[in-house]
Amino acid sequence: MFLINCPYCGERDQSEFSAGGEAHIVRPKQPTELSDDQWAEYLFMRKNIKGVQFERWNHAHGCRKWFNMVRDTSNDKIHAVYKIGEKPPIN
Amino acid sequence: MSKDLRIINNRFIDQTTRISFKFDGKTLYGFKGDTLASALLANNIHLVGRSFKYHRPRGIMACGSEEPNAIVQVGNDASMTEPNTRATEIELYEGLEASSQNCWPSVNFDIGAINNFFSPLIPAAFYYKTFMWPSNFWKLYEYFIRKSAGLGKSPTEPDKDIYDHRYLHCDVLVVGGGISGIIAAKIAAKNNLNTLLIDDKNILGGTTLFQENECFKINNSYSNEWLKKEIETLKSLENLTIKTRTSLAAYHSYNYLLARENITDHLDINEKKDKIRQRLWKIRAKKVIIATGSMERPLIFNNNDRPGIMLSSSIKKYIDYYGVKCGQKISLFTNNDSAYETAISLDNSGVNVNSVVDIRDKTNSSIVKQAEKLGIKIHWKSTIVNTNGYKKINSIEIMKLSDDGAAVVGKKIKEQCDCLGISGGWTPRVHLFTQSGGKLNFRDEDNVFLPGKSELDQISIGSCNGDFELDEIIKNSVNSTNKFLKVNNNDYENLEIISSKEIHKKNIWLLPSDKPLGKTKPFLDFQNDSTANDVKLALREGYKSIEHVKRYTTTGMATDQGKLSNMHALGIIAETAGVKMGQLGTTTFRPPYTPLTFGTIVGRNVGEFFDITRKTPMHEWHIKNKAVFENVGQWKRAWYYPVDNENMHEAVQRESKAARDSAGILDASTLGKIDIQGSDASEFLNRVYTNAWSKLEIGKCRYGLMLNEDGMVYDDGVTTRLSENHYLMTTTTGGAANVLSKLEDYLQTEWPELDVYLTSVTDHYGTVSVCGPNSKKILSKVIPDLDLSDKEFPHMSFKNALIDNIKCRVMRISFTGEHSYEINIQSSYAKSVWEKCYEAGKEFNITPYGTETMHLLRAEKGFIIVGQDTDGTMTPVDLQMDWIISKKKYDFVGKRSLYRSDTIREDRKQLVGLLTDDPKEVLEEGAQIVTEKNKQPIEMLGHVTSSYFSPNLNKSIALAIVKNGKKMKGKKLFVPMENKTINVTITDTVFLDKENKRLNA
Amino acid sequence: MKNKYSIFSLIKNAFSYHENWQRAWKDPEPKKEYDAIIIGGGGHGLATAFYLAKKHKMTNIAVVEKGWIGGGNTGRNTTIIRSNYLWDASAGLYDHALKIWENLSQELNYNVMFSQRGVMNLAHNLQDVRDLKRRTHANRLNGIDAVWLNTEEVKKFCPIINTSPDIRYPVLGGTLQRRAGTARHDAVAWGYARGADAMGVDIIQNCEVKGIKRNGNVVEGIETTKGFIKTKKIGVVAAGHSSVIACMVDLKLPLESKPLQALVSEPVKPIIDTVVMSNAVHAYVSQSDKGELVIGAGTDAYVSYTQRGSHDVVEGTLKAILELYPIFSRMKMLRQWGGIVDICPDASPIISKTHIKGLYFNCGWGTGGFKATPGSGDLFAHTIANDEPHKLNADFNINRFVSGDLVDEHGAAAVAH
Amino acid sequence: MLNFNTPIIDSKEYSEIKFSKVEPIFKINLRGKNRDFITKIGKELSIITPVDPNTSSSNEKLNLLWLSPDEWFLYSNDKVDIKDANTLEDNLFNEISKVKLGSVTNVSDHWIMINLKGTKIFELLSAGCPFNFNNFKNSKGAVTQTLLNHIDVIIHNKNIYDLNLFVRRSFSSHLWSWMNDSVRFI
Repeated sequence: MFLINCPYCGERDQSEFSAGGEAHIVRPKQPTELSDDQWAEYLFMRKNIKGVQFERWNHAHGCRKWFNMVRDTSNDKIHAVYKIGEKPPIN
Repeated sequence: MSKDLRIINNRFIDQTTRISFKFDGKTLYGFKGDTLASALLANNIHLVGRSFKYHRPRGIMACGSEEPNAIVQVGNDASMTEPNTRATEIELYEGLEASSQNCWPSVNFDIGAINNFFSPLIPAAFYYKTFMWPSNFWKLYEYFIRKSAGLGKSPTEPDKDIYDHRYLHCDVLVVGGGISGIIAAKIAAKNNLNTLLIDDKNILGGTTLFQENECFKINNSYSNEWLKKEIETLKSLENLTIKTRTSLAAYHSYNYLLARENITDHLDINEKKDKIRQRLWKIRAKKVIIATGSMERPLIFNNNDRPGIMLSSSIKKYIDYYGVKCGQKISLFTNNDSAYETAISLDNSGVNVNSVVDIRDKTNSSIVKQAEKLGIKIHWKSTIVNTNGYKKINSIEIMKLSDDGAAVVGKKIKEQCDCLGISGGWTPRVHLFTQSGGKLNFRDEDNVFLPGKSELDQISIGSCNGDFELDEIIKNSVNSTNKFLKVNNNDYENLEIISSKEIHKKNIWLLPSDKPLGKTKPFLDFQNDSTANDVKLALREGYKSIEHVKRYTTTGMATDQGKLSNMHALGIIAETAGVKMGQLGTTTFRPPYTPLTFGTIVGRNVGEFFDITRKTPMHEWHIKNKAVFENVGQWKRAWYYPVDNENMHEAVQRESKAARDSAGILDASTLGKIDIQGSDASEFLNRVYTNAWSKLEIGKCRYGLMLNEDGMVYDDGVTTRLSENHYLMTTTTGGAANVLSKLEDYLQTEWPELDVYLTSVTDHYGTVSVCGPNSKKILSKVIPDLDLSDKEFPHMSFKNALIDNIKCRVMRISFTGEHSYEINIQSSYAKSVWEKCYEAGKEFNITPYGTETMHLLRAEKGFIIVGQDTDGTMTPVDLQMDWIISKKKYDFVGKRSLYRSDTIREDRKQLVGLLTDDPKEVLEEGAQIVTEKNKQPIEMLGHVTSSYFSPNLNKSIALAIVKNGKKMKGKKLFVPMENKTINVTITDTVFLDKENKRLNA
Repeated sequence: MKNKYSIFSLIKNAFSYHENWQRAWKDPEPKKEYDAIIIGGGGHGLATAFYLAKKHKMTNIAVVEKGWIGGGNTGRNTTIIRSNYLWDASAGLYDHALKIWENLSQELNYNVMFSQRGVMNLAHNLQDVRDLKRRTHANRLNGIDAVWLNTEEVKKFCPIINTSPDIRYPVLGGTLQRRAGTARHDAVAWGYARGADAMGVDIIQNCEVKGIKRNGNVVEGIETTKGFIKTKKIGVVAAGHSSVIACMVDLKLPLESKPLQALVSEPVKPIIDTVVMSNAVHAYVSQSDKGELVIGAGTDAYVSYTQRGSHDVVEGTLKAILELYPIFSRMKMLRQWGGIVDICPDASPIISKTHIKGLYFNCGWGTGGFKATPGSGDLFAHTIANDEPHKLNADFNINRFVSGDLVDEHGAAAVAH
Repeated sequence: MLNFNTPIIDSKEYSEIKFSKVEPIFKINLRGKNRDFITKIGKELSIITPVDPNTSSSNEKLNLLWLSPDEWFLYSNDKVDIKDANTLEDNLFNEISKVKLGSVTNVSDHWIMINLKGTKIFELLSAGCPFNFNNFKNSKGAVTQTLLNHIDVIIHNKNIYDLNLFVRRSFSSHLWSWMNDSVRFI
């Protein structure tokens, strides 16, 4: 069980959180302008990185805030968490 | 018990309290403090089980969790019996009943032993090479294989015991209460760190506790006496919690650890009742100190598995701790110094030690000198080439080793004995360290894997970190702990430590015999019966990687998880393959460290607490009125209300009729309700629903459909505009939580610019839904001062009202097609309002109806239920609900997906109505629909999603999704059942009151 | 040709103390060039190679494996085999596999212990009943054996299930496929490896792929830890690591690799002789021939390549096991482990060409890949050999995620094993 | 007159632990982002709006709990007359929601409040709650939202060994019986 540092509430047990997948996939502002391929890219295609990945988490059973996490998927080490809209502290 | 095997030794067991127990039906006696194993040995019982494959006689070999052989069935009560329990870990208690496993009719005479005779035919993995003919016979072969496999027996009745969980957060967790763990815990606690020390034994101290030997002294007293004082001071420290009988089961990432505390297993049978049997501690530690010690290795030689062959250190513990002699004429076999400690202990206790067989050329460490002084005979540079005795060892055959150790030379000496202690050196218990993801390093001089790099805040100290000598153990434990905790404890400075030093080391993984290897049985994994030959066979056949060898030979996969066998297996693999063990690496140790009872892992999440039960404010009323309940998610919803002996069908027919003919009342409290406020509320709704909301007047309600971004229907419900910037959204019962978090997600991450706030009010309101032609009359009685005229209060609108000056919201909306009202009031008053409506409705025969009737009524009107009539592959267009997709809106969630090449296809599966040719015939929900009779396989056009007998139309009706159904109205199709085919016709989805007259009736 | 395995060969070898068994497969160094290379030495990859050689006579091919063959999900799954899937496409795919399973031991001359002890899926709420009945009917019409059992029949078929109406989510019935069952996972990998090796296929272990060389839009070979290997056709069967390989050619797949955990109990005498699955309460259990209860747990929601999952998942699974089998409370967990499962949004696999010439992907099997091993290998071999999908895997192309023509098995098999 | 029903109808006393059902008090959920909102509720309620995570502020009548950067939870100490409750709710609504400063939502019956007293209450919580109470238990006024026996709860550390626990009404009877079952093993 991870120990996740919610950027708002502090360190909490993983069971209070829910994972939201890859981060920084912005919903297209003008979907109708997109080709089927471009739309599929947004809907389904994922980097699914082995290594340092940027992802979304939600403190579902706490403050209910979504935030971003930098985590190494090859060893589950969490490098950083940051609020939605903030720049990633690492890149 | 046979007296001559007990010596007076009251230090750790209470030889004044006799305890009676049963083994294989025979009543025996032991003392308080004994384990089952020590008590059996005291009764001169070594043979306790049969091996897995060859059913060879096997005896007690060790004294702890590494025991491979002495695994027994405890208890014979169908609900309380426990299979595969280690006799070495069972503390003896009054009333204990245990029996040997995997043997029939008895451990002394076991039919299965015939396998041993056939053993040449059944080498490792033989089963992959045979049982293939005739091809359909595997089922039969398997039946017999399954019968002969397996060890103990599963209980056949539910467990009566209770298990529990506890979360615990500490600064420092110390695992292992041996000398290093005690030192570490003391240092941590004395520095005001909130510390937890756990040990799986019933008392602290580890092996030093009974180490009373001239060669191991601290400040001039025996190491055990020094340690006892340490333990005393430990008990007085306040930041320290000590838990004995608590074993670390799993070490997960982020220093999350699971420990099992045994609370009642050692208690007398009649003291166990109504107590927690085992508690699982879920520990979150800032820092972890592993001090789990090490295990003695066996030696691998021909017939090294006979009862009476034991680990040398275990023989020492049985005599020094339990006061039990494992034999009268004991021989020892070793490649290192520790066997001499055993020899000395035995000698001190007056047990005759035949000799020590030592594979080393000669050594003169102080401990060996002491043994020689005592006149103990030593066979240097020798090995045991064979052992004799079927159910108990009776002699060993000794030969000299060649200089390279690869062969034996000279003549064979036979030596009588009734017990053989073997010592192949020591293996650090690095299991927890590797579980936590740490990497191991290999130390060549004594062939051990040691903790290396770790991502976590942890260290290993003591012999689990490769320190095997008293002075090193203390010195390094202190230094590492100080460094690790960044403290400077000086309690242990200038201790005067005497410790015998091992000078010569020699290791031979597979000891030679005078017979060719093929003719010998040098066992590696005693429980799974895999020998060195099996490992070599695997390598010969190309199963090279450790994991392949392990899986092919099953070495290390028994209930001891290879604690004793892994190192030798690796050694022999490395030797045979000619690689260094360091490069070979090791197999991964997986949790749990020792097998963990399911009940302990589950704790009290059983029965009533298996899952949460959610109840509506009217729940008690439903119970009083005999409602049958349906599980909807975690909710209990009234399903139907049988009167007298009605079955479900009868009840539902009655309820449905009453609702249309006069009045019905439904508990709709479970629907999700979300309070939406903010200046952008309307814009928000425009984005999350498919239809337009900006123009919805204040006080009006509107049905909305919500899609996933993939364009598929996700949820639906009625949303009401309470004021300019204030809406109340309702969702499906099952969807409530997901919809709210999905909406929050969009607000927080995609549209932070929107000024909108969401608050769940699902539980705040109870919802009473009154429907039917008389609903208006009933409501006017309940809320007299509310103008219910169609003009003032038309369909799809809402009013604020007061019932006995409790605020409530009344919506005039309908899921049944009837004239109906929903009263939303604070939950605390909902039951009361429900009763009020029920009273007021009595004169109109108001009838409470449940979810089944609700489903039937809405089906008559062709209203969908998301999740029943949709399955995540249906678009609004597929549902023939094109009308609800706003053409004007530029975008909404899921819109783009509706225009993909597949989603715009004309011939997708679409929602239609179905009528059976025989109006009495009710279709089965889930039944498939085809174009032709009696053909198979055949393309399926779709399936029946909802189906009922409508009492109001007096015929069977159904909703279905059918390929290209839109264009097929009037078409005849077939529903093939197992035994018959039903003729159906595709119709419109609305079966009743197409003109919606009843809404205003 | 390899010596045949049989009771006779066992007897014969017994006389020479089993000193003369042949190697099941050699460990060759890679050649400079192959006609095709399979990346990934799991069951699917080895089966692909086997059928390429056997059916399509492509014997100058290699399987390259980063670690040891069968060490990924093949050696980590709960070995459930069934074909009672909802959609026609899935039913076709999985039943094709099941038919091969039925004679696989003979085809490979390696006993994979395919045991048709039946797989039963339980329903615990009304929607479960609708969904499972829908599946049962669909299976029947697809020619796949499936019967609906009411609660009493469920109890009769597997007496140790707690079918009391008073439990939190009572058993309302179930669907049974008798032809379904389990097999010995390691034997599948080893049997295919031995068979492929016998036809000349090179099985190269401890050989990690570092890159894929392309000329424009055409593959030319792979860079590995054992050097460059030339080839015109590359079949990627890397399961959890598919995205890692795809990344080498800047290809994004609709996959997420998540931890899936499983566990076994200590071995006991036979107590359950079938496979019971319950999606609603997340309990999947069977008993191995060795006597261990084999229990499949769920997946975690996050991406991870660590082969470890969270304890809550294991606790949740055993909670469900004890709800349905209260008699197992005193059984002990012997071992728990995790695999990395690559999951598609529609819970169906991808067996497909890509826009890159000569590059093929077989992935997205999620939690249910083992049962498909022989069929997957056969169809993927066909796709590679003909540069054209077989009709049975035509629907499982990558393009479905663009068109929206998904094979959505979520309703039917959210956590199927 | 409508009568009042609550799913938890009794109080339970054990050695060193006491659970009490609580008189109907009123509870309001407040949401808003900007400064004006924060100052406005402070003014309306004559209470300092807690802006630090996991904290609260109280006066003799009211408690205001931080739930998230844009969400607060207000509850009264004692039973409040329904009329006063309505007026207070309406005032807040008009002063905040109407003027687009944020949202004001009555959640009096959404949450059930259970009071826990006694020196063993944290052991009870640790039987089903992953939250680390080591510091929490000594800091008066601390607030946490977490899980207890898999159920969402808000816990307000009113006083030393005196907690107010809030649970959604539909979950409350289940949690209540779990708590009473758990006490047996403390």
